[in-house]
Amino acid sequence: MEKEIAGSMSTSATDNYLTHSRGLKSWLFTLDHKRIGVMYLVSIMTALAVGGFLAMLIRVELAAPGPTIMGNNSLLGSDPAAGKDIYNQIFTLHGAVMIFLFIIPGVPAALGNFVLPVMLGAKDVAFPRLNLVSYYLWVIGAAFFLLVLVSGGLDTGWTLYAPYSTSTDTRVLSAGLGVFILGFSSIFTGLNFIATVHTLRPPGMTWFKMPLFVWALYATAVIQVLATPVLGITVLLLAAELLFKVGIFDPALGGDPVLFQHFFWFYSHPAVYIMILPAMGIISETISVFSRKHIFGYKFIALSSVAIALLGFLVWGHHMFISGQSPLASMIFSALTFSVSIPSAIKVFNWLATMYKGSIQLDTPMCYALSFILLFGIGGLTGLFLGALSVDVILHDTYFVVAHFHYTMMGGTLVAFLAGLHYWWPKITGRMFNNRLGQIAALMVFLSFNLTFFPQFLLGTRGMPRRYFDYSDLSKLDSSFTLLNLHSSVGAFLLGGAMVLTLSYLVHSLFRGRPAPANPWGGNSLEWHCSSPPPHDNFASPPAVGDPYDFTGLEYDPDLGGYVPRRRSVPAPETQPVP
Amino acid sequence: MTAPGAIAPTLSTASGWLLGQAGESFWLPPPDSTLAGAVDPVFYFILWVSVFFFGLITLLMVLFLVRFRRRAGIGPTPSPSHNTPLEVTWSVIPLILVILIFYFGFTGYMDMRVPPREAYEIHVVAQRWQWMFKYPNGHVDENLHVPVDQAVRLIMQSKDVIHSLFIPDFRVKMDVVPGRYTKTWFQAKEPGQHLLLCTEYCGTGHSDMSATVFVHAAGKFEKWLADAGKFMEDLPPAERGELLYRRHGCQGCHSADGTAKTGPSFQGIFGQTHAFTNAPPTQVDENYIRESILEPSAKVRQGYSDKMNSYKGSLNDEEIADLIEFIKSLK
Amino acid sequence: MSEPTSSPTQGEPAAGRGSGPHVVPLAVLVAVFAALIALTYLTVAATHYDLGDWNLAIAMGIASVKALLVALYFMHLRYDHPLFALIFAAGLVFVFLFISLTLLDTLEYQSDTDPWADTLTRSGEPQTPMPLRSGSRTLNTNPKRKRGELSAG
Amino acid sequence: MTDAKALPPEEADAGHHRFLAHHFDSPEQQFYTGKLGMWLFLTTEILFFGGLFCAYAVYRANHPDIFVDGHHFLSTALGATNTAVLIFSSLTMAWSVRSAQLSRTRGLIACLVTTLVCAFVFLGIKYVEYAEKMEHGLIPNRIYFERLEPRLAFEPDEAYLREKLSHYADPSAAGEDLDLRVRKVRIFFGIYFCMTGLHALHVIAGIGVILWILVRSLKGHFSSAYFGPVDYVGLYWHLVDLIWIYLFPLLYLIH
Repeated sequence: MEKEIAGSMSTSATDNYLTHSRGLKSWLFTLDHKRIGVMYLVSIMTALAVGGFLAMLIRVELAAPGPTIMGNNSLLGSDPAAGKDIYNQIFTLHGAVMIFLFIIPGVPAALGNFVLPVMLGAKDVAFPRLNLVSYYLWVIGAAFFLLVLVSGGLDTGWTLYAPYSTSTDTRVLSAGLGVFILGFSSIFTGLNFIATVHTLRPPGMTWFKMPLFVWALYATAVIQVLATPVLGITVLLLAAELLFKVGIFDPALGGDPVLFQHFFWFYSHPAVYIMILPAMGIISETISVFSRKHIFGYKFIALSSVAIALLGFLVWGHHMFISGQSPLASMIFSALTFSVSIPSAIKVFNWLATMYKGSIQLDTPMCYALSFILLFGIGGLTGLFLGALSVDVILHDTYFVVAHFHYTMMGGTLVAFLAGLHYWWPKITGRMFNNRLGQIAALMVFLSFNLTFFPQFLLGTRGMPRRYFDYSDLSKLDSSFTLLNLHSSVGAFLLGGAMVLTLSYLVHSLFRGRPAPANPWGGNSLEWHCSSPPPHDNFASPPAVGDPYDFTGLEYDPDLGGYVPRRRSVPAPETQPVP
Repeated sequence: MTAPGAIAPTLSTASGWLLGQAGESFWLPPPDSTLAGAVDPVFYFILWVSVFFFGLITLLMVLFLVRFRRRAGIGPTPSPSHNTPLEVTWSVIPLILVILIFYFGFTGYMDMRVPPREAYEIHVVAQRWQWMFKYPNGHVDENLHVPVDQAVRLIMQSKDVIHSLFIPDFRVKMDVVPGRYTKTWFQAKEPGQHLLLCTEYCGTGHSDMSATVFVHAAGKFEKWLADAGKFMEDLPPAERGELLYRRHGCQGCHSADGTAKTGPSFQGIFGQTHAFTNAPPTQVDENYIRESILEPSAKVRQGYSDKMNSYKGSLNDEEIADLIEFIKSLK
Repeated sequence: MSEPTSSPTQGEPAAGRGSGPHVVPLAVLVAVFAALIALTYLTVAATHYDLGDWNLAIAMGIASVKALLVALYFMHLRYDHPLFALIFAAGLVFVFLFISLTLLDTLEYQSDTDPWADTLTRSGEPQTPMPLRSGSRTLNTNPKRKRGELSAG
Repeated sequence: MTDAKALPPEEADAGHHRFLAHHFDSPEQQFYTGKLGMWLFLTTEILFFGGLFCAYAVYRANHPDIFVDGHHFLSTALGATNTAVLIFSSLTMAWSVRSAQLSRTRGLIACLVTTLVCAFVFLGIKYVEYAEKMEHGLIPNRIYFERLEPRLAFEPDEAYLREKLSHYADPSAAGEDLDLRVRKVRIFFGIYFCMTGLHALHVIAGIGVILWILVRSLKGHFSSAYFGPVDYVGLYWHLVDLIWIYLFPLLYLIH
């Protein structure tokens, strides 16, 4: 590998990480963080497509009360009981695929892997081999999920609650093994990022000169390293329970099902911040760049990421207010839960303050960033309902919760992922996508997302429990349940359409897109200082480090279609392109 | 970008209003128990706080987008990139609000968890996928009957996996956990009927696991309970068996019409000979049915798994005889 | 080893603090080993005395002293960059939080649980475990549902 | 690369060029990064075992009697011997790091071999303990398949448990009958098997990595200029020791 790299070093100046070496093997065994990032990107987007397809099936089933496509045909269950089992397996796999295969690795392992070392000015991550191992662990974990899918499914819900999971006939053991392996994939990514940030910063790159995306990834990595092992031991104990009935969670043997929930949420609540923190990092980057303004309150944003990461460990019990947890513990967890809302609020206000007196251009990444603020705003504010003890009693395990976490996970993380994907797309592929189509798709995503999930808040407050195959009992009393569900299903299809549109113009840009300039958006963090796509080693010599949010040294070059360093040293008003 | 930001949620909300649900109960179901007082005001307080802040965020965003959109020849205006008093302000105001929310939520929650001393006790047994309500006189019912204006305390247990008892109109929800007792309480305000649902995912029939709550007018509840105790004596055995079949949740797994569910259907089963995974082929007769009810794992039918709970202690000999008559009657 | 010269990151040394990796003297290693063996003997000996709750506290105290010795000397924490000790401590702090909050909750609701009770296992049916307000007859009777009557009432 | 001045030039040179990865500027940076990575990994291990300790704490706090009953079935002598063996192996491991730092290859090899021997002795004693329990079904003793997935049979010999427990007074004040104690003590063996089994797996993994650095030492890879892997493996091995230091009193020494 090393020799091969050394041999091809002497190619032309257009040499980049994509053209650096050729052939399938040069990709599959690559140690280059950029190529691993691209492999992750392709893989997790495949997982997103699978999870999205399953979501469509769920929404079709729920479009009307009673069996619609499941339980009345030979393909998806010939009788209602079979249809219900299939529905249960589909929502389980939708959750498991989206969470373990897409959202958790989504931003850190795919975009983070590509961008973090370049942003820092490093040649690679600290442990390139471990990075590749972590990718293949993801692949093996995904293979286990596939095995589950073809060999009997899984119907426990992604939460794997005992004792249901120890009494079902479906493939809990294989799924558990998959989750265990994916957990280690995530741990290794986190470990790698922490070590990279600590040791591979070039001279001048002090902690408070790091871009906020790096801060967010660092905080995420801390959670990955500290929380994910508990997921490992949880599924291991679940496996022990299944394998030889050890009796830790099974009440029939003296175990305690509520203990399982403590174990599960000790990981899975911090995991929520694994999903959302890197997304917030992307938003901090894009808001600042597209407003041409220095990010407001840099230190507050940076430190609030760390605060969220640490406080996030202390709130897991808010998933258990009505699960038999003691009122004392519920009180403690509720109080701590509200403390996490403060750093999140700080971030939102700082983003808005960044836009103040800026020069805002609504390119596609900015469109996504703004919809992130609104959608995450709704997601965060509805979290207040669920954190308040008495209100949680009626909302727990209803569609209100479903809507809440889709607003944060999907309206938050997925939308930010799309913002980041579009923002770094020219850097990753070296091609520009069609900005107009991008803006249209972003608008479609925003509108259809709200159409899909806002009705679910109402379904929830009015009493529709989650994980319901059939809501006939409810719709008989109140026809609005049918109408709201139908809204949601229509929205889901529009959302699916927007995603297909996004995929098609992005793929189109790979072949027909205009070659990207080094700095199409005018960012000042280090990844915009190297060519698009970056060369194999990122930087020949350690780059000069400045303030990543100081844009005064850049000006737009219409010939190039991108930003270049300002030629005169005298500060002059920036001339901006009219969108 | 901005207009949709404001319009989309409004559209959704508007469509909700158009469903004829406008008025007091647009968000929440009718407040039919005294516990609504612990929930609804907190809910609306948070709702208005949220609406205010969401409106503020949207307003500022739209304002900045219009005012500071990129125009040729005009760059960003220099302004400070940090302001500590401002940061402290927008940290402290939300902090005060969330402390208030926590306090309201907490006090309401304590009201919901602590029943008054003089509460009427009903035992609830949950199993896949059936609720059973046991009354002090020993009567067992598949629906929940309660007196109006009287605190009712539910003591709940599960025979298999975790379930959750949810009565939206009463603002009551509590998980039913195997291996322990969980408790909740409520006091209904008006006579009437309400829906009771399961909100903890419990498998195939999760969405079917509902029951009806009947709130009896003052004085009627006692009469109902006394009648309930006598009703069955007058029925022929097969009909008694059918009632037991429904009440003890048999129909959750065993159909009476030939459909295979989690367990074999009862239709025509009597007199047939079946193969077992752990026993020689046996004819379905009285002894076999009795054994299957009391020790389900002794003979596990081919093609089905060993999932049934034992009914030892919950069905007496006469009741088993009634059930056998019922199964015989299903030709 | 010599002084590290051009540290690539400011503020964070490339190799430990001060001069290169510290070599622990053999005498220190052997002394730590002897102490560990002595403490093992002590902890076994302590179980011969009935000290009530103190038995567990003493056993855990001795184990923690042993763990500290291993971490400080065998694992070089005493000589290495404090960041490593911080990482190690962070792990311990979160384990402590996990155990203490979980324990706090499970102890609190313990009185409601009844594991091992035959009444709650698969092999038996729950048998009205708590005293009911009125007498309990085992008669299972019930009228057909009378929705009409209820809505009227 | 001025850091090489205290070393014999050829050794320092070899260290730099053979084992310095392309993205590091200096061996110090590489060593520090590796050690940081190792400490992060050890932290994940602590959290990983932390889950088991949590399960242990919850059960012991809620059912102390089970643990008193259960510990009668373990041999304190064997446990203490294993503790001593592991502590000794930790000493030799620390010593091997010292030898590598001082470029004493023969000492390094001798220490690593001793550590390996200790690891095998530990597993041997563990095997003796397990074999005795397997005989009575106190820990899983057989694999079978159910619905094509493997299962382990964990069927304690109740007659044996009853016979042994009848010699000891009921540790809970409740005066429970022997049958209930027999059923309850099962959970002790479940936890015992999970904790010591997972620890034993870590010992086996430790043997693997020690073998790997032993092979590399035989090839003469390590010297004062490059000894990172020995140090990292040493840290891992000490953590395995450290966990056992807690497991021993928690499982064997219950009063």
